[in-house]
Amino acid sequence: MTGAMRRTSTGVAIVAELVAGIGTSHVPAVGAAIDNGRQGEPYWAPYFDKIEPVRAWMAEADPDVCIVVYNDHASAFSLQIIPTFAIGVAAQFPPADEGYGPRAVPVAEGHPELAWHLAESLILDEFDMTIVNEMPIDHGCTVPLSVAFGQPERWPCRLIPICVNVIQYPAPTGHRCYQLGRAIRRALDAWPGDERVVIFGTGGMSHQLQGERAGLVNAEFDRAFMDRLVADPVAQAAVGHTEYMREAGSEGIELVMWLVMRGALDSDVREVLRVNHVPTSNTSNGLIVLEPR
Amino acid sequence: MTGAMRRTSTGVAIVAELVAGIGTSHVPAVGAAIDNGRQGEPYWAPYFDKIEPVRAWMAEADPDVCIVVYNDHASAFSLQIIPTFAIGVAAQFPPADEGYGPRAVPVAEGHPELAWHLAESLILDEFDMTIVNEMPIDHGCTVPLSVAFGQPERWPCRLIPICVNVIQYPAPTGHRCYQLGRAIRRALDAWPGDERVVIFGTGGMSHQLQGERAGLVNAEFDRAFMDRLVADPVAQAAVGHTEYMREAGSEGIELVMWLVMRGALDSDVREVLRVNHVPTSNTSNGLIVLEPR
Amino acid sequence: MTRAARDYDDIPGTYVFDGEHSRRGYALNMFCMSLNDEANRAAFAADPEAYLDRYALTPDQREAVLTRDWLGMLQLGGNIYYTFKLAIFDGLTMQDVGGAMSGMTRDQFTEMMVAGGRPPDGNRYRREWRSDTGDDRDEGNDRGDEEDEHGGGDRG
Amino acid sequence: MTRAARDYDDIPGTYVFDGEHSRRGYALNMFCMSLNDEANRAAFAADPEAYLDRYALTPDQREAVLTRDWLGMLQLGGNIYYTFKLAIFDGLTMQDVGGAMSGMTRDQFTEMMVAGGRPPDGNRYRREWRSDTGDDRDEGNDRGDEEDEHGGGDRG
Ligand SMILES: [Fe+3]
Ligand SMILES: [Fe+3]
Repeated sequence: MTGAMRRTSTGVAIVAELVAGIGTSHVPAVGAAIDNGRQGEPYWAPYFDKIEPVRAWMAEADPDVCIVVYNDHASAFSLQIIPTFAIGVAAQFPPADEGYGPRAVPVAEGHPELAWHLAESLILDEFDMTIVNEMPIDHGCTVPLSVAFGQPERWPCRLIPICVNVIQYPAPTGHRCYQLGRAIRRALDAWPGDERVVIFGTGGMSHQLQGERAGLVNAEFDRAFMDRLVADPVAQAAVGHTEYMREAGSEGIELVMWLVMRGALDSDVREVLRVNHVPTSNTSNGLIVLEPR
Repeated sequence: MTGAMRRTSTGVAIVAELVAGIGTSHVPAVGAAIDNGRQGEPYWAPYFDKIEPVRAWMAEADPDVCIVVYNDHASAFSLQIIPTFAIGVAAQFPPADEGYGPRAVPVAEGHPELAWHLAESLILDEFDMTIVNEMPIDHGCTVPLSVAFGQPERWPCRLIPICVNVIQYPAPTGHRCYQLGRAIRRALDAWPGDERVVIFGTGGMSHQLQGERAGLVNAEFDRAFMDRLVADPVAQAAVGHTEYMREAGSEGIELVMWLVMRGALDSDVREVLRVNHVPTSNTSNGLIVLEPR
Repeated sequence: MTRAARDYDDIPGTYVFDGEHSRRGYALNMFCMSLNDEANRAAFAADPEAYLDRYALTPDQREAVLTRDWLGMLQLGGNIYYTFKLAIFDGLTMQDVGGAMSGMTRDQFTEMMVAGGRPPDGNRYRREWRSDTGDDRDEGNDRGDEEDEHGGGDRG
Repeated sequence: MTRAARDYDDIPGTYVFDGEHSRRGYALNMFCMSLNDEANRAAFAADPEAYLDRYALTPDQREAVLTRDWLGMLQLGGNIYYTFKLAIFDGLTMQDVGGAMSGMTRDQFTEMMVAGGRPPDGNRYRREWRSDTGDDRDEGNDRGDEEDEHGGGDRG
């Protein structure tokens, strides 16, 4: 488990290694199905069968740190203060009470040194981060961990949560999210540690939870999004909010967070795994694993 | 009191008029001197004499809205959550209790419509604003209002507070602050109202409150800063944090907030008034009024 | 100031949570969020009216909360992530609430989702809803005229 | 991880509140900020030791608070905007605290300020303090060796 070697003017330096990027939905019902032992039920079994290879891939990848880009859903942040981009620098992140009591998942261990390095680098790189020292993590963060790691006693890696506002209009643009990913990569490339890092972009895929149009799913949009995410992320990053909302549902805007993940990878990536499943709860559920080439 | 006329392809539109930019220190002791009726004392009289023309200029300018760019000093925001750029969209902003009980100044009336317009515009313009719906305002905001307006029963204009983190290293770069100002201007130029707006950049000038080097003042730096702010703000915006801290004291970094104000003005400005006074409390106190040409 | 038109205004059956919407719903949403807290849930359960007095809801918002008018709450400034806290409090699921907002039973809604969800075709523009059926189902998200437009049949 | 060198490390007598410093001082600064609240000020006044138990200070930080070691608080992760809340609580001014941190009386410090403040010349680099006087006054901000270096005379 050593980091990447980077050739510098004075020789070779150890830097963090970005092992992979994962795009995944973060549907709360998936977390509830896991927590309540319903993974074998007819409604859920087909979905959990599909993600089995992802868990096998993760066990193999064995990252030291996961950077999880997600949105808080009225758990850590209220409307009183709405950060566009927030980064958690705490030593621990407890699961949030979202109204049911907290999920019975482990408290996540943070990586304050690397998180502060990211925060400082990103701000000097002209991203206007909000630095957060205490925050619970809600399903947006814990469900991707459950999808990736199942139900361990302790999460097998450290966590750096990055929250993106996608509830209060306007979310940051897809372009800005993609650029944030690139800046995260620059920061990782300057980190003198040997951590193996996986970055998650979460949310989506197409879904609309609200209004008379609730239940909208656009599988074709989702497929095209994944295709472009792999092959032409810059084009996908140019898509505006209204197109997401119209085509992928009002909550489909969460997909901009996958662009942060994509921006952190090299321009050329290898698609390792892809899962599509409709529905989990009211959502088109998708997952993709990308490795730098 | 009408806004500016802007020629568009379909004719002439009314937009907000940016009347002036003001750079000013926000020393708490100045607020205390006003609140406690000590303006005539030998220590204070020379300073308050110098700002008399500023108050006369403000009475003449009579803005509808003041955008005050300042930093919160452990009043509204703690280390729990540290926004780089926050904008207050509330209807009212009460004075904060900073440890003495709140200052006896009016509750400031906000301008939620324009503040939300700014927030939405800035985020779509790729500034990662934190939107704040409830916040008290501390001396960083109330002292500039007192300097400009004295002790009225009600503040004579509405307030949009914009908070910049300059306490937790790193503050946003001078360049980023300048660009934020330019984006604020673009947003004002797209606002279909006729408000007359003054923007304040506050903090500084040279001072160091902490450590064995407490009391540092660099009057030459302050003069050069003002000169470049007027004539070559792009060059001033390129100055890095360490130079501010070394030359203008660790708290002199607050001067980056003047660059937000400067960015909002036209590239060519007229210097209307300038005040320098050393000291107020432990700070080199400066004030400048700039009008677009 | 009148709010300028937005290019998302013509998405049917959708309440974009922009600044105007957020301002209107601030107290309503903050009430809903308070239900994250166990002690607050107990207080709300014990005396809903008294608990609601802690928040500056409009009479319409208060009524919508008390009658569990899920669509009405959205129309009065609610955001689904916040109002769903109240559904959690009631032991409801997203299918219950999705159905209630779109004029279906929970089972109908679940069936629609399992069959692939509500299709995008015919659901992109307000004019599609109008011309489709001859009725004005799209007025539910006309912010200026919110009364009695909650209806609308199964469009799955 | 060892913290990489920063270009501001050679500014003398200055504690840059970067991430490392902020992490060390989190509980200390949050304690200080709590004094913004009237009820907390009363509780702290009534029983300082019991009030401090609410915050996870290190023994050194606790001692620095109780002895009002203003420079020590900075060296242990304090930030002046936070620690000054404690000075406000004590009825002190920035001149009291500025003097205490730089080895002067309040009146000496005020006099220095009225005379134009501490000049930048000779105060930009740690090496200037060393070569200036032959002593090691600059070690006060050597983060690795914080003991007993608070001293330093009137450098106004
Ligand atoms: Fe989500
Ligand atoms: Fe300040």
